[in-house]
Amino acid sequence: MTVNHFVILSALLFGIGALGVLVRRNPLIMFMGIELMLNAVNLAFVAFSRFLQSLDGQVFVFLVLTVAAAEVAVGLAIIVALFRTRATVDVDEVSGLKG
Amino acid sequence: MPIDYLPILVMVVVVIAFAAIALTFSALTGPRRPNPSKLSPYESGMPPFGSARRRISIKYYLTAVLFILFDIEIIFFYPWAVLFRQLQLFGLIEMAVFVIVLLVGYVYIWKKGGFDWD
Amino acid sequence: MSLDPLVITIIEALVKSIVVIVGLLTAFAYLTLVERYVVAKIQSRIGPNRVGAIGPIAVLQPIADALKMIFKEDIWPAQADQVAYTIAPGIAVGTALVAWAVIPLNPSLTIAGYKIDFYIADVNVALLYLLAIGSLGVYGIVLGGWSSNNKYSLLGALRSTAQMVSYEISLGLGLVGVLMISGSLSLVDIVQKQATVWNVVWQPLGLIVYFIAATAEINRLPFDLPEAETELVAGFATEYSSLKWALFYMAEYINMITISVIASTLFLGGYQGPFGILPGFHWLFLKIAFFIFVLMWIRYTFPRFRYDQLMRFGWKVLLPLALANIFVTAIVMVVLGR
Amino acid sequence: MDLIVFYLFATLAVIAALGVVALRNPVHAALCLAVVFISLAALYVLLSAPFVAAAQVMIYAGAILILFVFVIMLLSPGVDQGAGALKWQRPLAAVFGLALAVELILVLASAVLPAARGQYTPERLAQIGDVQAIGALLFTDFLLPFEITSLLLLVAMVGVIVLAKKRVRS
Repeated sequence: MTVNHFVILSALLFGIGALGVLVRRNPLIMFMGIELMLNAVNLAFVAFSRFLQSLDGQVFVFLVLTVAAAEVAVGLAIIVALFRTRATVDVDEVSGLKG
Repeated sequence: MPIDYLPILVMVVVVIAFAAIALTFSALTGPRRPNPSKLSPYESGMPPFGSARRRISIKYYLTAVLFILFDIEIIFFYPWAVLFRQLQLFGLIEMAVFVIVLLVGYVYIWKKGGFDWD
Repeated sequence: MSLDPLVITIIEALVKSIVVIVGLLTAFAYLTLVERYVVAKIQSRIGPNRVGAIGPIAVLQPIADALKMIFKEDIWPAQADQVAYTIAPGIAVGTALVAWAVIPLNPSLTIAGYKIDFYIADVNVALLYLLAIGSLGVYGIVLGGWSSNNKYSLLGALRSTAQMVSYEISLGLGLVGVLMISGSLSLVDIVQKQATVWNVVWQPLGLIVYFIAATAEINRLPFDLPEAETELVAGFATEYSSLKWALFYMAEYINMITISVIASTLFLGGYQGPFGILPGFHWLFLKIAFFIFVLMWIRYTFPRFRYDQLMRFGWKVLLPLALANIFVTAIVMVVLGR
Repeated sequence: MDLIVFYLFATLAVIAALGVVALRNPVHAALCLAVVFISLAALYVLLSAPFVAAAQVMIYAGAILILFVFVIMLLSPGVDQGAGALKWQRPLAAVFGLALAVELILVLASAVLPAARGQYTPERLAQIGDVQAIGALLFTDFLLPFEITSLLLLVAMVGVIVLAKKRVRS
């Protein structure tokens, strides 16, 4: 069990998350892709923290958690507000900036 | 893997096995006599109308959001509580600052009626 | 012949897990019987009397109930989401059982040179583990309600989820006072530190906040709006039948035992009893029985909350109370210089 | 033993992650995401970070994902229809996504990790308790970021109320 195992897994998950954001048109699933990418980064943080024997990486994870929570709260609020004005959840339909 | 956590993994496996056996058993035993009205959604004997997958009130969403934002607090409170004997007054001030900032938000939500279920 | 220590650990955990699960299932079966007798007494009725009134034959009642459950028809609603519909009861009962991995039931014993610990795992994040498992319990209900394709189920599941998450914060914060006193998250440590004085002496408010929040968390009356037989026809479980329904029912009763054992462990000294009489497990059993009796008593004494009252109580009363408890504890500890 | 556990949960995580991207029904995608989160929590335990693991399950699986499920039920009762405006976007996106993963793997796998120089070996962590160790860092060295997270949460609270309460007022 080396750091490479975890780092490669992290890269794979990040790639899959990015793929989800690019491929899907449903903003909720795109958002899930972003969560996947954040988690991949967290995994790398914890892996480096373990193999460098320093706890800074783990503390970062907690800060990332907070940021993710705030981001999800506001991001989903925007999606909900968008849905109320446009009655759609397809991002391609929402191309104009002025709502 | 830290050896302390191995038993938990074992227990999780046992519990999953138990649930799987119970659910399979449930499908195998007992009679099977389906008919359309038995399989339709139960609405106190009336014929069901409309779909059950309807849109729900925004209040549920708001509650879940507020839950997330306050749940983070718990994550920070636990290490603080465990260390409190060492941190003493310094710890108290640190956490007071943290909580006071959040209390501003709490009061704002309260005033805007975010906790009322109308 | 000597075995690898790893193999020994796995076998030991396997045996203990099976013992704990079987024990909990038995406890669940008889708890349903006890509850029916208690409620009959409170309401001046006779209670279950077909299998046999109170006495040796009455112990057969749960077995009769179980057989009935198993041989009922398992109904799959036509428009249900099959995957979610099947796994939801599994998740509900699974999370209820897994929580028991970290709970110490008795002081460690040494028999024939072999040390036996009466817990499955002693980890230093035990309390967070319990909270994390508890927060997963929501999935069983929300998936069960959503997948049934029934309006009552969905409404019940949503109400339940909103209620559980609202009270989860107070539940988590109610325990912080105990942590400040114990300085540890391991339940084994917390119990051992209560050898002389139980935590409830310093944390009476913490216990009250925890117990109210936990009652709401497991959807017991007066917080049983998700099921509310009279308005939501059993809420999230409306469409369920046979063993699947039994699993939900099982989860509910095991959760009752779980919150009682957590309250006993954190606030009433767990297996520690005064005067050194009676072995530890008996004390724990008595404490659990006490909390469960209180739960039943509350259930048949109080009317149900209205939903808006319920949400308002959780956010506007219990949450500030939990925070106040933490800060009062902190100030007292700083002033006393401990 | 460690490797077996690693491969078990790594496989689970990757399969579930693919499920998130591929499944049509948003609730199923959310369930898969829950499996990813829990597998990652198991991997964190493997990395001697049980506190992070518990926080991961509590916040991600127990809170953030519940919110996702609520919003799915709030918005889209149906199934994602898929067909985007531009048909060629999909394969192209797949190519780019895979290229990104390969590139990241190459870069990260070729980088050389400096020798471990921190003081927190897994043994020492187990001895002082990792909640205690992280707390000690969080409330001293990382005090400023910790206090700032409260501001972040405050801003999020205000933002959510402003966005969600708009209709009630007008």
